[in-house]
Amino acid sequence: MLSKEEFINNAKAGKILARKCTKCGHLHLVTTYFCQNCGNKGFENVIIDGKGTVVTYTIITVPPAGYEKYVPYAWVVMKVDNSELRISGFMAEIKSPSDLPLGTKIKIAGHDERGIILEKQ
Amino acid sequence: MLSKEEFINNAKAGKILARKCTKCGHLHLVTTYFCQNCGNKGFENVIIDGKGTVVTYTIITVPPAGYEKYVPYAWVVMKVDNSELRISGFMAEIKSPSDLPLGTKIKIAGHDERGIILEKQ
Amino acid sequence: MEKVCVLGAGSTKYGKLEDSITDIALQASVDAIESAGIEPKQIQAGYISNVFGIADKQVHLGPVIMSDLGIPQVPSLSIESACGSGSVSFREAFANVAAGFYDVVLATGVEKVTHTGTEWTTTYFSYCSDFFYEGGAGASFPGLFASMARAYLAEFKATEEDLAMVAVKNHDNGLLNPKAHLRKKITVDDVLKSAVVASPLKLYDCCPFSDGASAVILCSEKFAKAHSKNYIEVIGSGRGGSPAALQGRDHITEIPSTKIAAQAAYKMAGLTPKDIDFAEVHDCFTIAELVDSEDLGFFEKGKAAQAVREGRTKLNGDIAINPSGGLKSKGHPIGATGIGQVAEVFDQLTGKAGERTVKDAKIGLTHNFGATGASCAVHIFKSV
Amino acid sequence: MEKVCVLGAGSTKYGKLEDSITDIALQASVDAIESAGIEPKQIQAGYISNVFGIADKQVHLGPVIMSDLGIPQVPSLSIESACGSGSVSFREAFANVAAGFYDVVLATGVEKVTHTGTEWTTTYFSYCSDFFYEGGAGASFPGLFASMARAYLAEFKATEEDLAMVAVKNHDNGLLNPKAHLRKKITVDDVLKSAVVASPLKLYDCCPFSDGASAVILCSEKFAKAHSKNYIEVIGSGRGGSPAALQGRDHITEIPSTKIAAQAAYKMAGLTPKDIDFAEVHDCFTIAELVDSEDLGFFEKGKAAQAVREGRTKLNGDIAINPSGGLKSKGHPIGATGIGQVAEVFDQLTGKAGERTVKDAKIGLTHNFGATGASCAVHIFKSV
Ligand SMILES: [Zn+2]
Ligand SMILES: [Zn+2]
Repeated sequence: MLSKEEFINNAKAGKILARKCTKCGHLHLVTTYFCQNCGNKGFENVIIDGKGTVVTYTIITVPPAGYEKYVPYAWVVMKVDNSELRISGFMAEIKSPSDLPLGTKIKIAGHDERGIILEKQ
Repeated sequence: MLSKEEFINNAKAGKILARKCTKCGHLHLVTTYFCQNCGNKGFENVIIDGKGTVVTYTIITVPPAGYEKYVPYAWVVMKVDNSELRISGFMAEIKSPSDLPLGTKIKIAGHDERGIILEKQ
Repeated sequence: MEKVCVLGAGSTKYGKLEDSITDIALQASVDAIESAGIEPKQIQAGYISNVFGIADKQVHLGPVIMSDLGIPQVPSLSIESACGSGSVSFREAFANVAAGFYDVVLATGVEKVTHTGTEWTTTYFSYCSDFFYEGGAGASFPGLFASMARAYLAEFKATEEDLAMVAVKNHDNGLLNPKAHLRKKITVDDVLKSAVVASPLKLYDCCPFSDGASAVILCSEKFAKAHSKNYIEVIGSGRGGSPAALQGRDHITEIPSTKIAAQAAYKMAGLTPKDIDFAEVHDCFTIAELVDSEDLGFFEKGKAAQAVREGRTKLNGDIAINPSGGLKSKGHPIGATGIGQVAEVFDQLTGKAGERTVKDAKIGLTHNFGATGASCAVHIFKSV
Repeated sequence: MEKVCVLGAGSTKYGKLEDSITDIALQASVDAIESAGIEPKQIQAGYISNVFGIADKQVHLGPVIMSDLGIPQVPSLSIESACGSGSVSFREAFANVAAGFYDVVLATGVEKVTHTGTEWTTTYFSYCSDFFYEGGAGASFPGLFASMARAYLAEFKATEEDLAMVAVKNHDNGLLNPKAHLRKKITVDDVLKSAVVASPLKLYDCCPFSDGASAVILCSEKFAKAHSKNYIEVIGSGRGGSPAALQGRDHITEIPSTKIAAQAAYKMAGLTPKDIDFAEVHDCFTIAELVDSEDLGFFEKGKAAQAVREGRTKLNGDIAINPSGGLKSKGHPIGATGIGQVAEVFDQLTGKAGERTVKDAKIGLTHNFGATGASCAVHIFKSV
């Protein structure tokens, strides 16, 4: 089983460590144990480019503990380019919806105590 | 419904605020809503003397948070005199089993952040 | 399979409560027992729903509750499914009575968190999300639903005013509910001008953090018939799941678990959405009520905002949604909410809902989910 | 009522684990699925048992587990009954399959707390007691069981050496269990000389705080027969309750919930204690195993210490108690323990227990309680 650590190391390099079903080709995040599409347990690791577009997001002003100093920040769901995969993460410095129209091109820029870090391309 | 506050105030005065079933006379602690003996919901308050004898106890050396400064201390189950009621609480300054033979006469001596405080008569 | 009935219901007021978690759970339980006209000794099992007992230093709540009801020998357990704990616990209680394991059971939901403050609750509640991807990247629950809201508004050309109208309607209903947490008439303008919590959601788009407890007595139809005329029947029950994280869902503006649970409940009841007279749905945020009422089949996808604008979900509309005031106004003690919804249906269908009665209602539905709908249960009830 | 079978079982190692709570829950679940030879899509519901998900920042575990198994649509829930969570969750899973609501379900128990340290666990675990009277007056769990121990030793003229012999026996068994937490041969002297935790209990009288997960697949007999030869039957199931606080019990040296649960399970199975070949019992502390084995009817009241001295509960004795090593040596990840016991019975009755196999065993019993036995479930299993 791949560890989340490797996933995180890839995120730090702007990449997504994903798991591709050896039977049907469906892509999953690294936390998946069986193919959601066909039930197969065999996966091959694929490393894909952490680039995509904004599906939706929020700008958080009342944060959970530990995030006070980042307010306001965005939490964003990104659709990964050339795949059906979506991945969410933290995006700093977003103050108003006009800063981040839906569809904006963004990318994975790291991983730290805030989780996956996204930023504009 | 009687509040735990009144129970605590009575404990501070060395008394037990108990609830006596109006139907069968069974005694309960103040946290009871129906008679355990007959299912009746009617109780009258009775205030009984917080004196009794040690049923069993332990001397705690690995305490929960907040109790470090009291170690070693005893947690004691007391049978209340002239009743079937038992009540448990905190007892300071018990270092060895020889300090507290089973059957020792004890009494409620208060209530504070440590819960019900018991001491030897 | 036995038919299952609800024989009694009780609730504390929802809001900021002073009493301990066990005390409020007991108050609701005693109310339900007295409402049912039974004695505690007739209860054969206790189903407790609760999420954050740790906040008031009491987990393993069942035995404390059973002991204080004078029936310590009766088995109990606690069920957690985040904000959907109550309905899932009700479902387990239902399944056990339906199977004939028990004739009479108590289902009590409780939560006591307001004393911990907003940071504690925001933080601990975020542990109910898929924490590695969501809470662990700074997403609060308002933030997750705000993300659904932004996608919904964009996809269906709805507006923040539409969201606000849900809050206004539910506050109007809550004003008629003596046990509601936020009993206060509000306007669309009040909502729009309230502080932003997680854009586009504002404070008045969000349900409050509440303390509170609700309890119901479930029993076999045989027991109910022999005992009372004052009961309702459970005619449908369904559960479902969704990808835990929003990123795992193909359509972020619908909740798969609701659809699965509803389909199962409708099938069991032999009914369609048109047959439902009123529904208590999970409106933790205004956006959720729009999504829910579409997922439950009351309106076509994307049409719920229009239905709200037209007043169709008001107390006197085609289908009253959240006559109790919903989570938004009645309040959301997360472990109690699903049981409180059943208590509302019981009150509605047995003539105890007072001013907020939905006229001529015969069929009520409850819909309650956990987190962003990762887990969900739907139940359908019929008056007798 | 359908007959219910256990079709597969899996466990992580118990101990101090590095992986997250969801990862270890998934590892055990995958093991159980593969042991059963089924595909995840055949699973119709997930029953998760867990107490302190907050310790690893993940509550609402079910949907995360189901999603990562590739079956996000499948409903799930979490069940808590303190240290007895696993057996109570198993009971709910059993009840739902017996009633015909589901054909195949996954029951996964998990706990991950060791990273929080002894003070955190001692403190949070004390919230499982009747906190107003016990935890809130400085009673830790070792302290509560120590109080039972002091009463027991006095009433039945047993000794601290007798308690130590329970620990020695369970460590001997655990040495043969590759997944046990404390795999170390110990002597009576080691126990007596270990540090006092809560007199008269010493460190080696206490089970460790463990991380770990166990999972089993339950299914209808029809499904089992069509699918495999490698399954066991659930032939008895019972639950019970006790006064939550020790002070509420007439006899502090017995646990009412065990007696009630056992009586129900024996009745359902049509068996008596003499018919049981081996038992996994709740030995959170050495004293508990003595009390349990009397409450379960294996020995007369007050005679368990003698039975241990005579070796009657060893792997090759009249009735092997805790062949797995028990909570004492195998470890006690509190949400997983009850499921882990079932996994042990599965391994024993399907020839997978290796060196610790109880010879010619056909009938196994599991006994698991919460806190000081305020809640309890007992199950009886038969090989096929
Ligand atoms: Zn596949
Ligand atoms: Zn009475």
